[in-house]
Amino acid sequence: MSQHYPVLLVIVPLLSAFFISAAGWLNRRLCFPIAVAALSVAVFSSVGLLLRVLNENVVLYKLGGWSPPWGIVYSVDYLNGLVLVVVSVVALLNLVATQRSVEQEFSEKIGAFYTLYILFVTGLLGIVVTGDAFNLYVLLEIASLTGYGLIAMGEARAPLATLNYLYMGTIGASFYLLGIGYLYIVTGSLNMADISAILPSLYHSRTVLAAFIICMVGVWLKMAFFPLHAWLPNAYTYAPSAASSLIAPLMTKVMIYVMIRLMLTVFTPEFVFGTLTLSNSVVWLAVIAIVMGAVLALAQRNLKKMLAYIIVAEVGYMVGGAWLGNRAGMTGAILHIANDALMTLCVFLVVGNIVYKIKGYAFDDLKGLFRKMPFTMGAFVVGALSIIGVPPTCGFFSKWYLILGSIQAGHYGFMAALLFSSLVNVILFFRVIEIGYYEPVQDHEGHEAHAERVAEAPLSMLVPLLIVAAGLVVVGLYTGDIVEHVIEFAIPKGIV
Amino acid sequence: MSDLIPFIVAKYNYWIYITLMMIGLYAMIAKNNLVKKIVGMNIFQTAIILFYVSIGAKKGATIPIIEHAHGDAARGSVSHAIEIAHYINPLPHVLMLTAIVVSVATLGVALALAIRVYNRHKTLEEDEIIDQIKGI
Amino acid sequence: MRIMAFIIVVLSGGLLLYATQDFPSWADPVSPASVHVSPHYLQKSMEETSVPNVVTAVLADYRGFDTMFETTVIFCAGVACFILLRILRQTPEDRYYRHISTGVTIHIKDGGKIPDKSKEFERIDTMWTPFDLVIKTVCRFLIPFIQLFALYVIAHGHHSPGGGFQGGVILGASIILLAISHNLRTATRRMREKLVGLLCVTGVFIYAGTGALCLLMGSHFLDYGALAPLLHVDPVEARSLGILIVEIGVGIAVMATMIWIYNNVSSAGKYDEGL
Amino acid sequence: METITSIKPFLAVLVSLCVVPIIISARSPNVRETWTFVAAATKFLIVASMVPMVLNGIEIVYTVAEVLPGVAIKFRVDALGMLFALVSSSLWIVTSAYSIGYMRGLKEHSQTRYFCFFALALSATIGVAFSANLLTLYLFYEMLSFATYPLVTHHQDEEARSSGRKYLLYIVGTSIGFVLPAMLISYNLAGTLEFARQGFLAGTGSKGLIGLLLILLIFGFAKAAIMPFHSWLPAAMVAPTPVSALLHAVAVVKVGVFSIVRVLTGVFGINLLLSFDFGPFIIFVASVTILVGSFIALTQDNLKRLLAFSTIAQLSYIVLGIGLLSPKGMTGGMVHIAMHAFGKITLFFCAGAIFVATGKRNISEMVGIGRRMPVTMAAFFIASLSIIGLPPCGGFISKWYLVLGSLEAHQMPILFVLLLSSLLNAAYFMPIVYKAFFCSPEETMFEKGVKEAPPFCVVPLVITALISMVLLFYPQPFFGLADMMVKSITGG
Repeated sequence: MSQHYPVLLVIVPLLSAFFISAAGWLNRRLCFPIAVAALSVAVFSSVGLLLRVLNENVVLYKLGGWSPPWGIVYSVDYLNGLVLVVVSVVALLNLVATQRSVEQEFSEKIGAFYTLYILFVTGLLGIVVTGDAFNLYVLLEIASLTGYGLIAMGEARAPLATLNYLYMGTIGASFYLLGIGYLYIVTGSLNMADISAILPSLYHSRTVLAAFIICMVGVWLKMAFFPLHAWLPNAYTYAPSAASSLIAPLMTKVMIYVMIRLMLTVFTPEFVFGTLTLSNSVVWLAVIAIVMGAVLALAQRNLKKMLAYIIVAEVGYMVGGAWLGNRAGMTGAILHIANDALMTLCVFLVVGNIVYKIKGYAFDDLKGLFRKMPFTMGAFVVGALSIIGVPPTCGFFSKWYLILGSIQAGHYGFMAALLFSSLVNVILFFRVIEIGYYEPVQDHEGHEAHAERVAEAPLSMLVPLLIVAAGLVVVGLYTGDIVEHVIEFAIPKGIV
Repeated sequence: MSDLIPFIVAKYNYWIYITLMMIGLYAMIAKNNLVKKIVGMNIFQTAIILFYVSIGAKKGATIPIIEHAHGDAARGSVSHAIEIAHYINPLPHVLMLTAIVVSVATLGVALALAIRVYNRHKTLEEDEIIDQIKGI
Repeated sequence: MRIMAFIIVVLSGGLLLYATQDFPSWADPVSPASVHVSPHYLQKSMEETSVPNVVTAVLADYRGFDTMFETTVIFCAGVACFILLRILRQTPEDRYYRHISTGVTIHIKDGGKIPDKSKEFERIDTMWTPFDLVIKTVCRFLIPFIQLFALYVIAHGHHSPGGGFQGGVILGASIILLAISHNLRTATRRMREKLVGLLCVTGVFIYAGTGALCLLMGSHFLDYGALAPLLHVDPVEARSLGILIVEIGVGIAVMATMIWIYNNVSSAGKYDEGL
Repeated sequence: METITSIKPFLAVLVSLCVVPIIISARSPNVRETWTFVAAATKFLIVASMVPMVLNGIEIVYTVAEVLPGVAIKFRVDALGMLFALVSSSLWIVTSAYSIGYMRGLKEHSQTRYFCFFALALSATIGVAFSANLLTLYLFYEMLSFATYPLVTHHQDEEARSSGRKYLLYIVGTSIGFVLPAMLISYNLAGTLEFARQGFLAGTGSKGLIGLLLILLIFGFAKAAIMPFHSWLPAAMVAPTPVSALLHAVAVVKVGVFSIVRVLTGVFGINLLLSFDFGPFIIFVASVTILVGSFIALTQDNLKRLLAFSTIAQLSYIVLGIGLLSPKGMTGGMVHIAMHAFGKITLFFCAGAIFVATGKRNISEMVGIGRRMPVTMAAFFIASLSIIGLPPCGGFISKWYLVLGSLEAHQMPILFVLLLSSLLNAAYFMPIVYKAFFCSPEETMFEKGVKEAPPFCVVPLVITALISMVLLFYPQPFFGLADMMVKSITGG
């Protein structure tokens, strides 16, 4: 069975999506258990796959039995082995945690919602696992379309935000497709490994350069890299809470993975850091992204939008780290994919719990929450500390590598930006914490209500949240192992 | 100058796709009406399809359906007889079948979203919608 | 906005033009794209899959995995349109009925209704316009032929241009034509919403399930050769049949999704008389 | 030097961490406070049980987890760390008793939260004391910052809010803005963060770079309240008095100073500082803080604020001692960690006891209080003698060694600084004591009769005052530990 892990990872959720969809028409109560079962299989196979990768370095799976480059191949190495685990675990935790809020928000269309949810996860897993550049595009579109559907189900302003997301996302995906076309026209291949084997003789071709730039712009659009971020804040803010806590941690992170995959595997580091002289400018773009993300987050008056802008800054972290062109920076970027997914999940789940109980997420709605929801807010504090970068939470360790990378690359602007954003995060989160901590609860007429009673979210929402919060610390403590046994091998030897 | 004309002629398919693509891109950014943007998006995607399909072309070749391939007798010998220059490259066509489907799917979702936006704001002009939102 | 758009267009257009200089000329038979991977398909498809139409062979077999997700994309779009637009629980509202033979309109308040099966009345909305008799008749005459052609296109995809997508779209178009020439209610009476939704799932499931069946038979996912023992043919023939099976799945899925999307978009999720 | 592996230092950190869930779930205040006591006593016993080993020259090492390749969360107990851990863990017991008296006396709200975070803060303090590398130190330093935030802002009113902001801004701002980059730059230079006897940065960087790191690290540990990063400390005095006492006289500020001492000796190394001649710079920074802090203290009327400024000045004595880079000076600085802790905590206890008994905060309202609360004010007097540096109190030893050290280092202006600051100390403490006891009956603001604070408040402050006195005659084991540390880092 273990030889089929790579495909089971994608196929089981896919097939279950069909069952869920059918169950949506026939018996709605079955939707959730099927989804949980499917994602559990996905988690199981992704972990199994990572363990196999630790022994075998690369796991290949030939779909349809055709060898590459003629057929499509799934190729799992250290890099995507790690990301697969992250994606499947985050998706499962979020699924369990948001069961109640999905019931609250979509009683009628629960089947369609879970179908889209599972298909979204399928799309992301497929993007990560594939070794074929075009297959990636198809899965990307699955993830995007389902994402549009999920986001647009939110508040009244969600459809417009989603439509803007759709325009930008379509341009991004189309750019990626065009870039792959450019590669195809000069190499004749769509298999990533095959392309990178053919490319060295073409490093100075204008087409390859253009293909690279177009692919990068496309991927940046999808990951909301400043200044291409305009779609993100509204889309994530107005999305239903179950969707935003799924999409916010995963979509941008998977796109970062795609960028790193393109840089490391398809175009190879020799081309990206050797032939091209772009890295410095891109890191400066990342600096601007971080600073602007932080500053714009400061201007927000509601929690979800603030978090959305923090994501914009975090994207800057990872892009900058990847483009520093040294081992520490790349390690930081890859580590941050995992860490940021977890901490974003943590804070968005908190928002989900708050929305479930309070029906609002503006700063004014948060008054007195420490009394009302102590455990939720405790998890929020842990998530906040991780985003700020306080040891021993995992956010500190990825920041460690990013800063180390910037020092080694002599790029002090990036270091300053990272520190600046950490400090701004302190202000951002403690502003929220202050509201929850000092100000008395107010009922809807603005009178001080009886605040002393604890009114926590239900256990099914709380337990996964607390697991995630504890996970932030545990992952932080195991950073050394993750780096030494996984990430170290995920980065090609060419990068020192 | 004498080189330029053959250069332009030899790659005319690319000029056409670039022109189309830029028309689409311009419409997506500059147009105020949401449906016009969707139209621009479709032009944009069609341009890429055109680009891919034109990659597959070969001078003097025909559609990639192997001739005289029917019946069991033909099967053994056919592999020797196939001259690849006779058939155009099938791969871009396969890819574009996918891309067309994707673009149709995106179009469907985009229109559904536009309907939702219209239901709420009773207009599809972006500036009017923004005025409404700011007014609230 | 226009100036910004212009700048972006000039920049990206410039980049594309710059890159074009290194492109091979149009229809160059020795361009890299034509010599690296694709020759294998042209030369081997017949002996490996027994499908003369190389596009079909690549689509449903060599890159069959892509195609499965392509079908899933369509399915996603269908579900997304449904979840976005469909209004499932409509508040009881006033209904209008038209007596077909006399043209008298009846207005019933507060959720009362005449049974849908009634032949004498038809339900209308406020914007009712008379059907054009010519269009109605022509379409009624045309639709069976369209459907027949669609089935041909699906079935004959191995040997001529065609396949599941094309056939499925044509099949879907026939129902959509019915909805346009008559009205949406007429079409949904033929194809109930639930049926469409389930067909949609079934179609994609046939594809993915075939792949999973190959997996269960002990081979790779979508390796149709593994189906040979089930179908009692040799592995190459099994590939050809496997392609046919998934093409049928694609056809069903595409047809159903097209109808689903049309129904939702044209009636804004209300499933009334539509356009 | 011998090294053994033992889980004891980790246990010492864990004890108060483990007690947190128990405190949260405790049904009654008595159970809760009993557990606090149990944890405090256990912690002290664990720490104390390691003293003999440390005095015999054995280092105790324990690695918790290797969080980054080559950098672990690791504890090492050496003489300096032991000195600090001993001070803070012994004072936790006393403060717990005092907290009970104070919090119950004033019927404060959210006492469970208070005891939880108090325990957390102690964990972090011991963690800092025993950390074997800069990362571990940073970890517990940050943990302490966030654990003390709810304590500082205990009252949850507007004043607490703005003080809390200031507190975080200074403490976290400097640690992220200065310490973090400095730590990474040093890691990049040396490839390790492990504290070494001669400093792990020795022989790695140019003078300019090392100087930059020095500035970043000295000012980065803003808990040491070196000017200009001192103003959080007076602001943090809004906290309940036991918090001010333990955290802002012992744990928090001492953690800052301890970190600076640790960094100067373990990261840079005495020889490196000597060879680049950075001593005068450190001395200058410390002297400015001492003098300015003392002058500001003179102008304060609020007793706790006065004590805060006095603390700012006294902390810099320790930095000054290390900055002298001479054995005697360093010994004086390290011993001052203990001496000042016992003296200052007594003063804070007194301030708190006065507040509990009479509700007065300002010095101008305390005329004649010596007659009302003679025990408290006697303790106050003893402790202020210790702070000023006069016999019969322990403060005399440290100040004496600082004087010797500055002679040894040939830094004559320092003698003047020490003299002036002692005079200033006397000038702001003695009038309080004088007015408390020696005022005419008409001037006194209190009714006749002795009325002390609750015994839970008074007993601890008497104990600490007595210890302050005993320390002059029997300064062990603190003096021995400091002496050992200095010998080991100077190679003597």
